[in-house]
Amino acid sequence: MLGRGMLKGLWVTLQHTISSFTSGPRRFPKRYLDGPVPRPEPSTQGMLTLQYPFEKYEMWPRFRGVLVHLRDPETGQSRCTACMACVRACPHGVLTVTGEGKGRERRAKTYTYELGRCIFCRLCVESCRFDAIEMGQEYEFVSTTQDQTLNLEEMLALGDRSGIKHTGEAWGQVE
Amino acid sequence: MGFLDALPLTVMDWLRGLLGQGLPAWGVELVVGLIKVVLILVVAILPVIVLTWLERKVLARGQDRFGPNLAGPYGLVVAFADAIKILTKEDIIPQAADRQVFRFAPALVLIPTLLVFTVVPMGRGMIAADLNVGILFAVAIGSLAVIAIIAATWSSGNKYSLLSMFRSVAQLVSYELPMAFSVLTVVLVSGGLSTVRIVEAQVIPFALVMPIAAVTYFLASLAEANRSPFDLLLGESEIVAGHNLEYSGMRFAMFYIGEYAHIFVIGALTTTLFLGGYQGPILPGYMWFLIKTMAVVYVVLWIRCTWPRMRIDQLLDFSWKLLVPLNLANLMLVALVFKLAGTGLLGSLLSLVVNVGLLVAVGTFLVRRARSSTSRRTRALVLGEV
Amino acid sequence: MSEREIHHTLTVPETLVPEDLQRNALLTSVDSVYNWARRRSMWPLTFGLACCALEMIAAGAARYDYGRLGMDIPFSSPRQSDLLIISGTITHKMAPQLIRLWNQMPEPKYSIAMGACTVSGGTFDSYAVVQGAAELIPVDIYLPGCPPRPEALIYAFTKLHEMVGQQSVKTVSWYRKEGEA
Amino acid sequence: MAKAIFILVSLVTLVSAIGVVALPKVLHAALALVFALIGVGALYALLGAGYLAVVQVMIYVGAISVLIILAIMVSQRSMEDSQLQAFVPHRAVTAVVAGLLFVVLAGVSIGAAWPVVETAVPPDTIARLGEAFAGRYLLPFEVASVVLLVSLVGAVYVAREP
Repeated sequence: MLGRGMLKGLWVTLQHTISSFTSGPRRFPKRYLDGPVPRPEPSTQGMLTLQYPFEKYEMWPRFRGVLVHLRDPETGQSRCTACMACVRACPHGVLTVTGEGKGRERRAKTYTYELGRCIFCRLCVESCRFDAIEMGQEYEFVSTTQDQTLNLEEMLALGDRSGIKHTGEAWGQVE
Repeated sequence: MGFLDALPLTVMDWLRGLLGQGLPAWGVELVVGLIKVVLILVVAILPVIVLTWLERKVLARGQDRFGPNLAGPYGLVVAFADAIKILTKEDIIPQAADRQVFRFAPALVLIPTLLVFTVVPMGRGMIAADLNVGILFAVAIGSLAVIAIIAATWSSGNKYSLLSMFRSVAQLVSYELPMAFSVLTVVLVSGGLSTVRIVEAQVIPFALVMPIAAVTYFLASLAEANRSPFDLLLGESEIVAGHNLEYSGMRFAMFYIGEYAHIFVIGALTTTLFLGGYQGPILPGYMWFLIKTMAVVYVVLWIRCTWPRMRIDQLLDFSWKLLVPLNLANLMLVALVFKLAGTGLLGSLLSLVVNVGLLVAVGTFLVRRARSSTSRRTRALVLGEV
Repeated sequence: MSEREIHHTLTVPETLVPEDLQRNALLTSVDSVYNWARRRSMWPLTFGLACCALEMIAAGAARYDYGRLGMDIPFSSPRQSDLLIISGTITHKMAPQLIRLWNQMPEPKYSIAMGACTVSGGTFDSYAVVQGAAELIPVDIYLPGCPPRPEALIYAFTKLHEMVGQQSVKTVSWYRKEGEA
Repeated sequence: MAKAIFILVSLVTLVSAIGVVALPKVLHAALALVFALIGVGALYALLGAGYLAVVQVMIYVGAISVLIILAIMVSQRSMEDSQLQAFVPHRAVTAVVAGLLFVVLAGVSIGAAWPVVETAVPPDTIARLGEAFAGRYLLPFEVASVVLLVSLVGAVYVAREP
């Protein structure tokens, strides 16, 4: 009956109202957690709101955040050799790279990454043969201007912050 | 207890005595009247501050969210943030608008709601004007709200707000009738139109004596306040936002305040008519009034949190084909019961039995008719088949 | 951050006033109260155009809940909104409606361009798509991502709140009479 | 005190009543009518006829005015501002008839004695009214309801789909 369905609906919302006070990953008195919050099970009952600016989920390893440069543990610099593979792979021309030096000594002089157009498709990372770039864990980027470009230093700093290690595979194939 | 119960009255008498020393009699009446007016304004506006917060919190909790919790502890002062922001917003008058009426309409919205408070007994002896036509006054004033809506929508010069006005008028005219019938049942039993008399007549709250009338009154007043599930004139998905579509800034704030004050009025009148008003053990009368009113208000918000919006034909069907006949039958049966058995305990018990019996009979009839019906809509509505 | 600190930063408005006005205590408090009110009651007009709209809706739902910021009254009328969230690809077909909605909003108003398509046209470098919302309306906050996470949208709100906190009643344009500078 | 209220209310009523006939926009006139009717209700209340006042507001303002406004809105072209036309012959006829009516009404109201009843208004007016309707005036009351029923049936018949 129509009436029965409506009363049932009222019962459901009442249950949710009560359970939002009594159960859930974060109970009522404890409001904020320190450090990254583990993602709750999908079946979790009760209040599960993440109070974002004060609590953050830990991102899963394959999360595609902004593109970062990884620092070579030996030289402390980026491994990018300005081979332009990522530039060619990018569907939208987000990356601009200039290089300097010849042969083995060739390194990226500038590496700009236009964030506002990037669709996080990871094609650049797939194409990189030197394991120089990786999708990071950062997603908190806003700006008040339309062009948001990151340069090499910023991307290196982001890579440091994200704590991603080299896989080492691609680097080994260079020789 | 008795002291606490009569505390506001004692204060008022003391004030009256104090004024009587320096002022002539009419001056005292004038000052006391002004104090009453201010008190009514406070009683009508103060809940708005609480209700804006409460509605958002109740909605949020029903959906496992926190709701506003950054403005002050538990988001308690969010209403002040709303108020300051909305006061400092730009005030837009559309070019197609009828300027005089457009400016005038928001003022009209609040008046009926505030006027109703004059006949609501908020405690033992605490009523601004104990009219001998009290409850009829409340119903009549409630029907005035539609004038403000008409003025606001027409003057906006917007086709969507005009559509919302048509819906609103259809709704108000349809729900006036079941509302009047349910109020009539109460008047019949209590033997008077005065709100104080109605409250005093409720040894057992009328909600337990005549549940049909109580539920009808509650639903009809929801429709009259344009609250969910009867908030057709808002209809965000079809007609943008209803009667206040073109209003911004302070003028919109008047609609906003009016809406929440109206919710409080629903609570206050339902309490007065069916829940025994200020009557109750231990606590003073005004506390009981407040507790019962807030309970009804919570139910209003709870319904908002749960039920989907009804369609316009369902809305009118519900009123004309179910509520009106049901309440007509209820009125007659209750009149018969109380004529035969008196208004004592026996009469109340019999009335309850008759009410429940009527409800069961109508329910069975509806279900049987729907079972034999071939209309898909009827089956879906009554039997819940999809 | 401890709970006390958080509540302090959230409830006590910052005093972001120019140096020469710092002695004027009244103006300071007026400004801070005004900015606090606008930050804590910023009603959004959700203008969902494409896939980013889903993330915007998710940000309003139970898991992320931007209602915590006092934004949980999404009025569907632009007349009552403060913040226009443009989420998704703006096609040229939809551009007039966007401009119209923006013009209908009363001052003070803000806008967030959410997602790569809205920031710069994104992947759709074509004749049918507006290359960035900035071609049509003034955008306050650009939020890249394809689509951005709901947390990122709330991060954009907090940045917008910072921006709002730096404004003063004295310098805002909409309180001047017409003709004044 | 009561006199001041009376003067205020009657002033509002009169101004609204003039507005009903004088305002150029139809809806403005309708809104003015609402205020005139509310003012009349307030006058009833001042006379001690609370029940009549409330019924006046409920029926005339809550129902009839709303119906009038709805009818205005649904009917075509009436939402537009009507420009006052130049002199036309039937206006002259109307003016003569209205003037005659005014003279008659003025004569009656000046000539009437306006007797003031000294007795106070009884407190149980509603009960008396109810008893009168259910007792002495039962037949006229029921006949009036028959008229309403007939018009209701007629309206349904007219509005019915063929």
